[in-house]
Amino acid sequence: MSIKSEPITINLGPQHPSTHGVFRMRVTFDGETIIDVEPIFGYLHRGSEKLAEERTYTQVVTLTDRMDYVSSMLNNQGYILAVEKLTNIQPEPRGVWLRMIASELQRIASHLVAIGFLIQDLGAWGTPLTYSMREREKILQMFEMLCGARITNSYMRPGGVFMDAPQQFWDSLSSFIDEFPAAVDELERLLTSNEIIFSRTKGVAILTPEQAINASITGPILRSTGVPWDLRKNDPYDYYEKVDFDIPVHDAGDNYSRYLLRVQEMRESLKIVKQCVDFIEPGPVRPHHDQVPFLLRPPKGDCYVAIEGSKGELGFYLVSDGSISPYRWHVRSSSLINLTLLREMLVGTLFGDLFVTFGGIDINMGEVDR
Amino acid sequence: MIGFGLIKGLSVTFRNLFSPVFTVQYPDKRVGVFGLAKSKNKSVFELIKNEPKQFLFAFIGLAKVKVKVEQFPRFRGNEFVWYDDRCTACASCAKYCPLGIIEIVTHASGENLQAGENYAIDKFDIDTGRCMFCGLCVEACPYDALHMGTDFERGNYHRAKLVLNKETLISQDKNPSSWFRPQFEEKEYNPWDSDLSDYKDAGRHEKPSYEKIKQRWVNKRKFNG
Amino acid sequence: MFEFIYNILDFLFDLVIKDIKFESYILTGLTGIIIAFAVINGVLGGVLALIWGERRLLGRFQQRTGPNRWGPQGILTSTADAVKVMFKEDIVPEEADRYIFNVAPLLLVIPVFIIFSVIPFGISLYAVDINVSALFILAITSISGLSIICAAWASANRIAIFSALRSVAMLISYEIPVGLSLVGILLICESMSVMDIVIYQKIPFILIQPVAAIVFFLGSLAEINRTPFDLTEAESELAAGYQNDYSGMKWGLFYLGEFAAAIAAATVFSTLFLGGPNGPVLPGIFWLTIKVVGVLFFIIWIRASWPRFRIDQVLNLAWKGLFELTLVNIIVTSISVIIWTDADSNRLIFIGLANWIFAFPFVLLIFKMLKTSNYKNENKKSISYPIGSDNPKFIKEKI
Amino acid sequence: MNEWNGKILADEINTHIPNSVVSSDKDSVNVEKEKIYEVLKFLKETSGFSFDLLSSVTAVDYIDHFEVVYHLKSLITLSKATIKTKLGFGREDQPEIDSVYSLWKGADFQEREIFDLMGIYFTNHPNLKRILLWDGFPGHPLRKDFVTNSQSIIPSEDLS
Repeated sequence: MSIKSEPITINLGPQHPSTHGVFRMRVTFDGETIIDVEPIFGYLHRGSEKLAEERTYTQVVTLTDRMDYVSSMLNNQGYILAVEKLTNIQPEPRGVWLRMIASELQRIASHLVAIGFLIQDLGAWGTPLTYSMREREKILQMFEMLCGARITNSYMRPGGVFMDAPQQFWDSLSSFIDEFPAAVDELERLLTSNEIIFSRTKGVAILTPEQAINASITGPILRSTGVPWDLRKNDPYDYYEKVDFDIPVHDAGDNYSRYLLRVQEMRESLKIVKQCVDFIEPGPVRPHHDQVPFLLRPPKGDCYVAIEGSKGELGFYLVSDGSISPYRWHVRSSSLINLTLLREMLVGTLFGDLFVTFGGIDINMGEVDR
Repeated sequence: MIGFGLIKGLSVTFRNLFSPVFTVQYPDKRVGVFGLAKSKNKSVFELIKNEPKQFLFAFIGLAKVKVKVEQFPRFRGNEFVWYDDRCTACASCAKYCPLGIIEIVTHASGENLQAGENYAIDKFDIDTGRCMFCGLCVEACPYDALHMGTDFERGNYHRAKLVLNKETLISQDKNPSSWFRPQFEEKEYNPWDSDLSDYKDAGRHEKPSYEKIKQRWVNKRKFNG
Repeated sequence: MFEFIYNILDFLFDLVIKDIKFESYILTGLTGIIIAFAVINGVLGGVLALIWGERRLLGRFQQRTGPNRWGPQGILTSTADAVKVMFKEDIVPEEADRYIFNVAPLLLVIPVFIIFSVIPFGISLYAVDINVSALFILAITSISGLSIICAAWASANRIAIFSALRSVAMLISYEIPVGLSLVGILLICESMSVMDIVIYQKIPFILIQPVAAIVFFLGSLAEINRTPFDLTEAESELAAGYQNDYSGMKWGLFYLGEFAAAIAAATVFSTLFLGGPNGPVLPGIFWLTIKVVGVLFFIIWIRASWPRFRIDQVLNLAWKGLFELTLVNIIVTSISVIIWTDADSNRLIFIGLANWIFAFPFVLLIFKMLKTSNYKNENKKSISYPIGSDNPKFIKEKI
Repeated sequence: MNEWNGKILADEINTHIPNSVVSSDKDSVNVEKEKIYEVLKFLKETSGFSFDLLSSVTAVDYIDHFEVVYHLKSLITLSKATIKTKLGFGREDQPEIDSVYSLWKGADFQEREIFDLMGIYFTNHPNLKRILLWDGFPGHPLRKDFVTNSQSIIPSEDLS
């Protein structure tokens, strides 16, 4: 027996509790089954790329903070690497180590947000979210010690970081390194073997590696399909060659593996932070401003630098015409491009899977719209 | 076994039921009898004896205590600290501001005709309503005249009132943050205890040697020379 | 309780006037009003306390404080909320069906209060004793589905329709296992009156009918739309579900109805399976309150810990899991009831043992069957993409 | 990961697809606009190159012409390369170029973004419409001749 049914179209967003910002989807349902999804965005478009054309190279750092506002240290890092490559600045070693510590801590914070909101979208009433926010709070406090701001850090400068870390930071970092594994264990005890999470995320929104690579999807989503592709290993920048870490890989390509991968990546990031603290040596954190002036004038040319952001390949394309401000600044935002296959992932699944998949992709509207 | 994961989850939340609260109540928090006594630096008996009304309030859970949010010396906050004695009106801060919100009007004073001292400031406005507290102006200031503030409670009903003008900047309390001021951090400076109303205490007041300038960029913690 | 109040009123009436024509009718009516007033206000107070308690407990589960501003320990928070809700603007959407839109909240609230009429708060403390009160409870709870679909249809909102259809699907599915789970108890007690069941419960039925208790508990969670079955108001999917377009006191009534339903479900569960007002030393009403609070604590605890199911899993659980479990329970219980017919004190123990031995393993079996294939937790290293398998051409040339 | 020297890559491309390379330098290869699809298809599908990941597509406005830049990566050969192409000389109103959507799906949103902000039309793109700005936005803001006038950027009506 079959029942004749009619498709129903629902507009989800821009104001919706779990679209992670001002994202809008026009979804067509047949009963509870999704038959079409059309993502619409641009509600948070601020024209960062145009703004950068009127700013000096150092001032653009403040714009990068506001792109992906849950991983601004990583944005800083990517942009600064691009400027350094364009201008041929040799960064100071201590500055680079501090940069790596900050960006790995930020990666942990970003993954905590991703996991917390993924489980929130699954319907757990805030408990995993508050537990992950509790840990993130410690990281944000360390950032406040480091650079006076919690979210819009503007910590890095061409050639290193703006100021050395205070003693307070090292103390709380060492206690964080000691305490964090236990917190992740607690989160995992609560979530990883939970049968409800398990049955809702396993086998949902499966991507194959070929599909993912063809759609330029990178980061944890690509790694969850079984491709060990991590720019920190495959195209090392800063001092990632010197530290020892693993790339967690899953081959299921579903929401559960995306969740589990992020948990494992947090542990790996902590491992990197630990090694950085061991490797770091006293010295200047930034070249003297005889070598790197406030107003940088890079030679004519262009460069593209990509780093492994918390959501995938975060690329910065800079074109210089020899003046004090970039001629063109383009951001290859991983959040935007990871959404390419949203329709393919969602069609055929149920309403309940929609926001879970969405949380599993882990986008940030600030970076999607820029 | 099925359900084991669910039961494990229940055990985690149950354990956290008895663990301490990690959130912060702001701007004040409710306290009990012991909390109130502790905040007043008295024993509970003294409290009963001296302030029975307060004690009763605390007993039924109605007493409030002001809370100071934990901040760190580098906090980039509102209430910019500016020393007009230090300022030479070079307008580096205005040039460095990404948003162009610092407005400086000067005129040649005709006095003190050494370099950097012959300008008088007519106007020094910071439009904090549009400020994003990146701290680049402070980084640019060559004479340590401008500092980030440490306050953040500057909510207002009018945008015009958010503009810090010269008079406000001179008259307001001076609790500068140590953002980009390594000389403060050397002295284990704490913005909320120290008094820095005198410009001589804030920053360098003699021409620094090259070594000193170099140290400004250099790590102090583990630096061995 | 009825006779007690009736007699007092009769006495008072006799003091003032004598020989009224319809004295017995007036007295009956007045007595009913007094009892209804007491019960409804008790439940309303309970709802306020529950809202506060739930928010506070959830806060503690999440290492937060929870509401603590209004009154000592924030106990007046829900009162303040209630006052706020009353004074809020009442918006009716333009395309809404006004009449049904206004009636729907009432349809949710009234049946919940009716349930309390048959609950015995003490051994002789009850409003009415219907001889089919177990059936009555089942029948009355189903009305809430009507209210939800009325609200959704009247507000002309697609998201609300989704929510209502989910709710109805769940209600229809879970009515059957919930109804059938009571059959075992009815077989043992040979009565459909809740009063008889309570009196018969020397040992709480949760120990004698474990399978029925599990099914009934999960079923009532589904019927009151609580985690993990809160699909009607799945906040992350449907925003507020069927009450999306409601505001002001109408929304307040939905809120009230939901929490009253939670109290009702907890009360029914503790009456039928935890022995109700039975207990040593203290009067019955205390025991009932303690049991209800315990069940509510468990419900809140679940809410703090678990995510929600998907709609297909919810329906699968009802039809492929709980329904079979109730059938097994009925078979085992009826056989054991036939074997141990004499009403001696050991009868309940034997029936309980039979249930634990023959019926309870099926719970594990059914849940095992429902479970999806196990996911390997370890870090798989099987790489399905030929990464780095070829050399770029320029390197070949160099070599 | 190795970076292709632009000169070597240009020779390789030129031997297989004659007259396709305009110029080349150390970092990048400048390709004829008409042959861009052919060249990229060759780079994607030939072993020894196998650029299977389109890292980024972007466009730059050089006032007298536009330049579309493709950053390619190969997971198979672990190498990367930059391909550029110039188009729209003399400020054409609607500069056109072949879309690479059929080669890499990842080009979908990026090409739409370029169309939206830079005004370059991608032929054969299945869904070429504005992505960040609303339909009916006047002009393309990342062009150097775009005038930011507060009047011009008030949305008349959100049509979608």
